[in-house]
Amino acid sequence: MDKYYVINDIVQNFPFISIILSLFTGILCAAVKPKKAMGICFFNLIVCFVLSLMTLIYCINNGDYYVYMMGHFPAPFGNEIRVGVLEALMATAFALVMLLSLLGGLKHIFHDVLPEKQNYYFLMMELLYTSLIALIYTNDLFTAYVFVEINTLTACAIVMLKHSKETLVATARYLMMSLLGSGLIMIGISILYDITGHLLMSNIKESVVALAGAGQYRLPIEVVICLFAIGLGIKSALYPFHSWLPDAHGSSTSGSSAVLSGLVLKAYIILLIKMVYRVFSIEVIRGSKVLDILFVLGVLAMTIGSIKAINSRDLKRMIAYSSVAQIGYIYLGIGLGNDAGMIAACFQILVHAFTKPMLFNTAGAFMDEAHGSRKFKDLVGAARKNLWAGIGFAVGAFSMIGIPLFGGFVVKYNLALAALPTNRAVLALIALVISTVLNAIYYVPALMVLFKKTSTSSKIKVFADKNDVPFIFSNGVFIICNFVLGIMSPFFITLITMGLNKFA
Amino acid sequence: MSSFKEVINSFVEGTPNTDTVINVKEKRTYKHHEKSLTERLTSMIEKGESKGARNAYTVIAVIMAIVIIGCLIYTVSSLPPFGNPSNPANNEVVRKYIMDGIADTGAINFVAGMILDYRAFDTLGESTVLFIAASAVIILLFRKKTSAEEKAADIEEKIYEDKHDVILRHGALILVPFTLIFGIYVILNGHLSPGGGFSGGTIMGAALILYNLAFGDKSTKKFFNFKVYKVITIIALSFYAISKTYSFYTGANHIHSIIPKGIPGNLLSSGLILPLNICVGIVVACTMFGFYSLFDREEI
Amino acid sequence: MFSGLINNFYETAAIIVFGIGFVTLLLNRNIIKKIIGFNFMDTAIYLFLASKGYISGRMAPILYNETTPTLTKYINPVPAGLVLTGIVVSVSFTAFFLAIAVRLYREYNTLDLHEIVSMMNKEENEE
Amino acid sequence: MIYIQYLLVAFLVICALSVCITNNLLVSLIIFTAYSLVMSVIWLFLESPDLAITEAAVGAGITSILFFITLVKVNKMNEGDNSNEQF
Repeated sequence: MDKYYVINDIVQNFPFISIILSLFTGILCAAVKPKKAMGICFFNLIVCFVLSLMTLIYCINNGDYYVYMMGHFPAPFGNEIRVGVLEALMATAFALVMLLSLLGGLKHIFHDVLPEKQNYYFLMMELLYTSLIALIYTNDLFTAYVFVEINTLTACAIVMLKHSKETLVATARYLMMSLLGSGLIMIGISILYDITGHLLMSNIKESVVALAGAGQYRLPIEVVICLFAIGLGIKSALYPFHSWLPDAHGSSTSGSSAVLSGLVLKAYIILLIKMVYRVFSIEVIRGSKVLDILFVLGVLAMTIGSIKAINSRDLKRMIAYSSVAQIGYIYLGIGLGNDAGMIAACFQILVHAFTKPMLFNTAGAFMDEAHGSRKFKDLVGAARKNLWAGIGFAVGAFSMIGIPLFGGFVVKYNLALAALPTNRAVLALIALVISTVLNAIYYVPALMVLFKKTSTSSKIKVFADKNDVPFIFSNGVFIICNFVLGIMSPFFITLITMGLNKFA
Repeated sequence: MSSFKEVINSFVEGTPNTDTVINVKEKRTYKHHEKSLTERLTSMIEKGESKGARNAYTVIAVIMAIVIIGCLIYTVSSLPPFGNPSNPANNEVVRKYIMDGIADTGAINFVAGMILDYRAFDTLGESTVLFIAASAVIILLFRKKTSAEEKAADIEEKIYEDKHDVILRHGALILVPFTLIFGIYVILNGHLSPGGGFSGGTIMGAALILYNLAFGDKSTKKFFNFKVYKVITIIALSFYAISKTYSFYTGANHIHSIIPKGIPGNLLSSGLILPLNICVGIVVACTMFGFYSLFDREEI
Repeated sequence: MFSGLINNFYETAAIIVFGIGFVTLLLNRNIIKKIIGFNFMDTAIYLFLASKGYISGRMAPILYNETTPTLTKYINPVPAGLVLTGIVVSVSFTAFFLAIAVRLYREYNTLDLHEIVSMMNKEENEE
Repeated sequence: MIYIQYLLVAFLVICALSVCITNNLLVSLIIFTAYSLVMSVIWLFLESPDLAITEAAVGAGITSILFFITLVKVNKMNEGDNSNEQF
């Protein structure tokens, strides 16, 4: 038997247990009262966080990946999941971010969602988490497709759970674009199955490398790569396909916005990175033109997303457009085509996953001060009324702009370093500089508006809303995490490098 | 009778031929009909909206779609030929599924063996998709009726009952039992013959819908309401999840599973496939009827 | 190229229907039409996938008239299983999308998505 | 036999095209139902009875019922003109 199949430690079962546990508890949420559903959801997320952390430590100590069979049959006959350092790191981070986002948005969830439907909110969140970790861990393309669909459905559901007209329209557009993306992914899987005869990533990779070496089916492979890139690009709001994002992320309740921008987009990108390494192999990808396309689209996203953010008069829409720009950084890193770029992209996934939810949650707190309005003109001086949220927003904004000490700076520095040896160095550096300037152009005025002295809020009366303890807690942890990511970045980059090395 | 020209006009412009087909009541408005091309043009001119950006978007989208389709068609021409036994897809995986399928899973229907045993994780996800969709539709459409509304519904039901079609009722009386039994047959024989939980469950759901149409809500509610729906669905899905957890866990840790395979070809055979098919069938039947019921009157 | 298309006529037709569905989903303004387009798109993919499993002259993958299976007697069961999963996924999405359509109609009294979006924008500007 | 299959496949494409062209929703739904039924026949030709039975039950059955009931519902709302009712 292959050494990767041997299970000799109880820790190796934990990824599987966390997937099944979230699925099972998610289903149970349909039957209980909202408060109990909330309890189940938090319990599950904490358990999953601990389990993933133990898996991560195990993987670091072990230094290698292992494969867990889902059933009695090894690959290529049955399903399996694959656990390595990168997967465990992402699962841990995702559990933490989801927990904190839900805590931060808890007040709004109970305010925005109709009382009899609140338990469904937690149901959707749990199943969303299930699909996220299943997408991270899976080693099988068709399983990935099924969980992509679960992800789409639950993501749409948490948008529309806020009871308003606006979210319905946003959901319809989001669903439409997602379905287009799923269709393209599915047809890509079909063609790939036809020319390789496998659905499991490792086996497909063997076949693809052999086919590429023999020069067979060159066109189908190229087309399939493009289909996956477009399909996952639509779902992760890559620049020309981003039209659904501002509405969906801007109009939903703040906890949903946080999870959607912080985690849902990232899961698709992680799937894309897995495909690059584990389905097509990086050599075949480098031989095709898709990396150039992703690079150019990434650069466009970085600039145009920021310009759109400058033009918006609405705090949450501004943050949503900023997501488009930040997703551009990730695609820029992938498009560079070297390992350093990929590592920077993975680190950007982590940084953005910890920063954007904090921004959305603090935006929700500001909106409370302005009686639910998201417009900048109503939000003048809001940070003075809720200073703790103001500090959180400032930390997030500094990280997004790229000030040293924060994660955003490390990302930009690493991207620049990765771009230098390539032939795209000039374009990449120019794009990084322009985008940094643009980021500053919209985040600094936003901060100035939020901290402006007004007649009603000249003095800082309250440090934070005393009634909203979960938010105070989650904001604090988010701030700490941002500093940790910025200061201890070498440690995380080492982990990502370890994981990516085992990918290839 | 309208002239031929009018018929053609109505076909082109999308307004239905009101004189011949539709009665007077439905003549008034057709808001739910898609606007015809001419209507759209006139409204566009009247409103004076600048549609430049939107038109550019449309053109780009069409070009993108055409490029994708062209590439795909070009790809299809170079794919392995249709129906050829030596295609790459017919490899050792298929060989294992067919040659060892009966020994491994105990199912004579290799497709059932594949989806519920070899690749059961996908199928678990798929049942979850159905459950999530049902929950999402409940979120969107379910509402508790006030007592006044309930009374109104009662009155409507009574009026409706009087008008009940004799043919429909008698037809349903004959059809519903047979359809239900056929659905149960398809579910129970999922591992022996074509079909299985999904198709059988859908057939049962269709039978329930027919029953509801013919005999009204009250008689349906006697045995199927929201509580029943919730309890049945959650129990079935939980059983599914737990039994699959057992089989995944034993599989991954190389522990021998205690579930007997039975004699292939018998009804009680093939290990977990039969119970899982029943679970899936129950979930699907409830969900399908739930969809219908939620769309029809916003409750189950 | 042309002989390849004729030979793979199921796949060709599937791709054409996929394209029609794709364009309908993307460009048609009416939500119900969009959903029909989505269904066309999905069934086209399933047709594509199912035709990949067919082997001429063989029969459905259910044991027939023998006790131990012969490999050369049955077609490939994998695509059928995948399509079975896919059909259920697409019916779930259809129900979800239709429910959204009903709610949108209740709020805006139209099924035209463009009109709905412009109505929403107008409301937002009035605020 | 192959010519019947050509015919059926051509029917699929024609159905899809005509749904794209027609403006009447009811007509397009009926065409869609016919499309699903033909699809299930094609799956019998492709030796996949599992799919045929599922498509006949799901595609031509439940999905069409859902579509029609949505249309009826929308029509009813239009008649009753209770569009502002909250729930």
